[in-house]
Amino acid sequence: MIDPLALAVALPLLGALAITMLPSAARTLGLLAALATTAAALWVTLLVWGGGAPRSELGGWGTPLGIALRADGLAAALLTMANVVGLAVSVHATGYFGATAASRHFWPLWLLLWTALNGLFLAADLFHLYVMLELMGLSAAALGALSGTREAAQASLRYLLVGLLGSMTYLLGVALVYTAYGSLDLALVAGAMTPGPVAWAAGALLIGALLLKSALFPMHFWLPPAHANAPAPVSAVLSALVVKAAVYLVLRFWLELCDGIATEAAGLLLGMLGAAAVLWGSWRALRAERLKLLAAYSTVAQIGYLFLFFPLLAATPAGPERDQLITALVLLALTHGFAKAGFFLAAGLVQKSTGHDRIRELGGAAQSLPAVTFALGLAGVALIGLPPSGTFFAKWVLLARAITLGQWWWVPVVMVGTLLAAGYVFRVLARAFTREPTPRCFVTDARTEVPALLLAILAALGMGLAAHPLTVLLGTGG
Amino acid sequence: MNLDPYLPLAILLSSALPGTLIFFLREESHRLRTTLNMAGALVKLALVAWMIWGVFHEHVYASRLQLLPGLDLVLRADALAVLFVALSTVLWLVTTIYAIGYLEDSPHRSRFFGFFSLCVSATVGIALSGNLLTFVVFYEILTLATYPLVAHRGTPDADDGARVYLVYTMVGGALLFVGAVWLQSLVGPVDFTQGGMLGSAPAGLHGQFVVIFFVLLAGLGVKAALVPLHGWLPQAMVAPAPVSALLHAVAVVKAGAFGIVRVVYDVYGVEFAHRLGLLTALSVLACVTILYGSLMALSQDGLKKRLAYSTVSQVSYIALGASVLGPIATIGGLVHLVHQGIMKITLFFCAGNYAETLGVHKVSEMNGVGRRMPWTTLAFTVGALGMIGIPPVAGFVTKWYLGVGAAAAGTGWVILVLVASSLLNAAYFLPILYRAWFLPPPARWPDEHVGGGRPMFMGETSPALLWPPLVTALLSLLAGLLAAAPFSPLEWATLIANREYGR
Amino acid sequence: MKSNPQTFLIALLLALVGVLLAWVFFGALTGYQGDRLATLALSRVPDSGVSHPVTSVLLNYRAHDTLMELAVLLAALLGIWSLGPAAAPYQPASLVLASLVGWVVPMLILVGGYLLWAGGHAPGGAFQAGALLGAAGVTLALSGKANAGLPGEPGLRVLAALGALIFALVGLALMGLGRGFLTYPPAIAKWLILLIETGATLSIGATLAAAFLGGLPVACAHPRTPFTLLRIRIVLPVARADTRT
Amino acid sequence: MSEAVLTQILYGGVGILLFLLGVWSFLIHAPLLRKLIALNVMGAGVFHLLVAVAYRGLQAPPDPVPHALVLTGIVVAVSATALALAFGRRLEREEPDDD
Repeated sequence: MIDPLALAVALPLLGALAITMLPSAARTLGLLAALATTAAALWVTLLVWGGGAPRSELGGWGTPLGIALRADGLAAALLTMANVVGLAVSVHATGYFGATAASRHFWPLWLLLWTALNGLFLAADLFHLYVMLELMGLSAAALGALSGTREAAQASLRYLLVGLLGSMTYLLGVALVYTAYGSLDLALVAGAMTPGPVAWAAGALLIGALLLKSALFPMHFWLPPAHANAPAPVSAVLSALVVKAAVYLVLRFWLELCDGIATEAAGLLLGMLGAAAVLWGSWRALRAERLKLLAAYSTVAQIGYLFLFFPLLAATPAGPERDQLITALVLLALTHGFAKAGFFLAAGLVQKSTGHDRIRELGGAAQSLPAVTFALGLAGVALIGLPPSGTFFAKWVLLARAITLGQWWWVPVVMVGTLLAAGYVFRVLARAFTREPTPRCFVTDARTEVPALLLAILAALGMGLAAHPLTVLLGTGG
Repeated sequence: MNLDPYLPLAILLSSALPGTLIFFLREESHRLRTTLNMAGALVKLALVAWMIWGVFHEHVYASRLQLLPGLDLVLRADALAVLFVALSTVLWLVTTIYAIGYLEDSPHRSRFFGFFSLCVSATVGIALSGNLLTFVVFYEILTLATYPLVAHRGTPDADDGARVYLVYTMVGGALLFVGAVWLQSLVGPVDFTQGGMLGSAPAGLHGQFVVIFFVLLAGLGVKAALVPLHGWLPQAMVAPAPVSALLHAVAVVKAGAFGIVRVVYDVYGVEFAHRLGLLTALSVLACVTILYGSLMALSQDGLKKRLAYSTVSQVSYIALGASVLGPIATIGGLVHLVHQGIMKITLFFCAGNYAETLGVHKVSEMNGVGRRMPWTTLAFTVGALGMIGIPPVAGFVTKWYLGVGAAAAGTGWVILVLVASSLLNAAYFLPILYRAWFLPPPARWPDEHVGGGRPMFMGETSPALLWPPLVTALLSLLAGLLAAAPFSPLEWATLIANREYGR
Repeated sequence: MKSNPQTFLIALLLALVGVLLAWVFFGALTGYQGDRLATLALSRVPDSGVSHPVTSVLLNYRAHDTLMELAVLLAALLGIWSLGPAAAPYQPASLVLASLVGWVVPMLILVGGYLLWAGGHAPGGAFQAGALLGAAGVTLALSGKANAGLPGEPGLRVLAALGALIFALVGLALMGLGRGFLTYPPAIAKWLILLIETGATLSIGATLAAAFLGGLPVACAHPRTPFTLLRIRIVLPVARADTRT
Repeated sequence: MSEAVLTQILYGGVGILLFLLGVWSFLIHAPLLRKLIALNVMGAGVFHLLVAVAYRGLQAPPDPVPHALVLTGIVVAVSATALALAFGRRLEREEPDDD
């Protein structure tokens, strides 16, 4: 039987291997692999959508001996977002890198990263997740340095080392789990875990390691330089997907492993760090001189929003309210994924056409590339959280729940963050209204501009209305 | 099959779709752009006519889209919605024609008309919103759609004006958002229902309701330019004339006023709001705004600035009408939604014509414009007299109903405010009319360019610029003269008031 | 490194964490009854196609781990290549060293081959074998061979990808034949594993040697001094104690 | 307490000690090489722990699963170290000769 789960992981790997051997055909093979991978991922999503719970025991041994891949609503949702973004970035990259030397290096590494991402969303085995995390970390760090500047190399090296610190901590957590519960399969471990020092320590090690990788304040210091100095398509992937994958694991561990083990205090701690990230990240984005640095700090802030959900999750018993919170959290993550990817791709095009990305001097460029400016604008709408973007409805649910639980102090945090976001987005957009001559047509280079625009549209218009299908996918219809 | 549920959506899309398409048009494809604009405007007009007929015969036009449990987008057409939809549709048609004439071969027209159409779509969305969530959604979209129009010129002061506008509206939007979320977390989804939906809530919540009311009011007051939240309005005057016309007559300020009406009547319910003592607070705010706006207008020499402050003052008549208990005042407030619209848009069209044709921007430069541009000045005169409240122009009807309503509600002091503001209106409009008609014109106008070889109409200015003000001026006359005719704004407002007060 | 309150605090914190971890580990160890996966893993060895349990885990029970780990190895190599050309070769070895190398390298390769074969039933297998091949390459590089005995770029690329490629193709082929991904038929499991391990050995050996060269073999002007790396400093917020001067 | 458990605790404890020493010098020392060594020491610590868990006394054969995990972990650690060193060389190539 053909197994879409295994394919979603194997196909990008196969593509990477093929390109390693035939670098001259990098672009063609890369695009083929991207299409095939996305198809496999969407196939998985369709199975879940149809009410199925696809699961494949690799090697046929079954747990606990073997490794299993499985997809539920949560996995399918992020898988879909990641692969749609991945496809868009791939199309964009064919134009962005052209046939330069960088492209020969970009394609295989990017496909390996894609392999890791799909693996992280689908793997149900703690140690396998470790291998995937390392694959993600190494390929991401290498990709980040492709812009060739010294700053990029330095930032990526720091990113790599911090990532390794996280992985080692994670591995220690895995070792502890195996010691205490004698298994590595998520479901089995979750079943065996009971509240107590061992469970808390294991949870702390695993989740703590992932917090480092998801750049939650104050462990965000490595992110802005790394994301701002990478080539734009890479920045898009790093900000939209790589960080998300770590957050996704945090959420999964929180909901599955630590169900009934994570205390409200832990949730509150995550929430407070999230709040700090929202305020600090948005503020630094507002002060940023360069467009891509702005985007990077905005990522720090957006990750913060995701963690604001945890104290509410911890305080909400299982039921429709909790389901709705989870839906909103996922909605926010997906919307930010599309928005940030679109924003970075657009920023990269601005940078290419002007040769710099200093916000002060953007005027002309923004004016002469209407499609790119629209991409920035629409993605910006989603980053601010204005309707009809998915962010708006996610924030609505977040605040409504916070008020109902009497945790009203999250309200000012979110509102201040929103206004700061409006500040940094419109700081850029205001540059688009200059007395420059009118551009003749809307799109100048379809291959690079259309993916950015589509991602932005998806974020600003699509995700808001996609909320209901998402509840179906997550099975949280209530 | 029954198309009724799709009608509101169709009305929304009739301007949103052309608008979106226009963005992608090449700058030079002028004819196609105009066709799209006009087609959209006319289709919308037809659909709205159909809807008016339907609503009058008690049809229900409602469509609902669930996003998340408890979060539904609802489009619903009740009498109040239709009043606002009709106003914005008619004025959009007129303004589009005006804008096509006004912006001929100026840069970035695709961008301009694209956002122009989106702006109207957002306004219609606000009008047709069936619950608070939907209202907030379109309220924010309106901000997004209008920002590029204010910033359109790209000059430094356009940049500043746009920034101020953005700061005010963003903060307002945030407050509205918080208020809406808070309210919904207390009582569940807030559907607009005639007679309000909070009256039945447990008394324990009333305290929070009062706070929420002022949070919402602050959010809506920004767009409605309630003092002290009006600061953006005079600044936004840097926008091109058609934009100012639309912002002032229909889109932005009306969205705010309309929102206040919705909150008072269909969320809190006017009696309940009265019991909580909210109406008094609102009428005080409205009166302060009315007087303050008029006073400020007195001292403005810039014509558009003076009109802007006049708007600040006039829009609050709507809030005032909403804040006085009793159907008659309600009628006065609601009908002013329309009357202020048609009169104020006339004045802005004329101001635009003076600036375009003669380069006249200041009141002090207007000596004798009446002889140079009699038709424009005639339209201007009608609008101005209407604002003052002189019969038979529409403005008179408003003030009459407000006054009688106030008397009926036993809040006599409101009448004093009305009289005072009418005197002030006269004080800042009559001098303009005097200059325009009776003072000798200067030797040469500041910057007269006779339309750059455009076809002139009655030796005055291009027809696309002259027809709109004449039409709207005529409308403001008819709205006054035929106030008692069926389907007149007044009749319709009466219909709404009767349904609100359940009579 | 100066000792300042910050570093002292870190030390204290780590000590505390250490005590806690030790205590937790003790609890975990003593709290668990049974022998985890040991019995199960050992009992299934006969069906795994090889007789050495660790190899059964690596190449059969948890084969996907190993496949992805080859991907990690490849990612590292590609990353290294993306960072620039190889450094200049070491100066050619003197006669004595050269003759020694002439002895050592074939020996390494031979032992590597043995370990690969032995892996089926005794400690050993692809990684140990690959490590030895890599060592052979390193020895050659140190003795001044610019390409560490590796083929030119095209061949090297094939070698680097080979292991994962065979692995993935076997997996997909089995899937195509109606078995699960990487689900070997017991009858031919032994041979499939040997095939995969051979490919893996070659890739690992080549990758390690190529990684040691630090780039696609290209002549490069810089003199080679292994110690300059000490100059590169990565400053984390906590390490601000001594940033670069 | 059985001999096996005692051994496990002994080796495991040492593993934890190694891990923390690694963390310590990773956080404290700026030079790349020292950070890399620190990371590898941390890794060694975890591997120690796993091997200790695998131990089941002198009679019973050890649990093969942790051994396999350790082997995989080693290869991954090697790859990461190699890449990091290559980064170091890349930076060194442009290192401004300030010292």
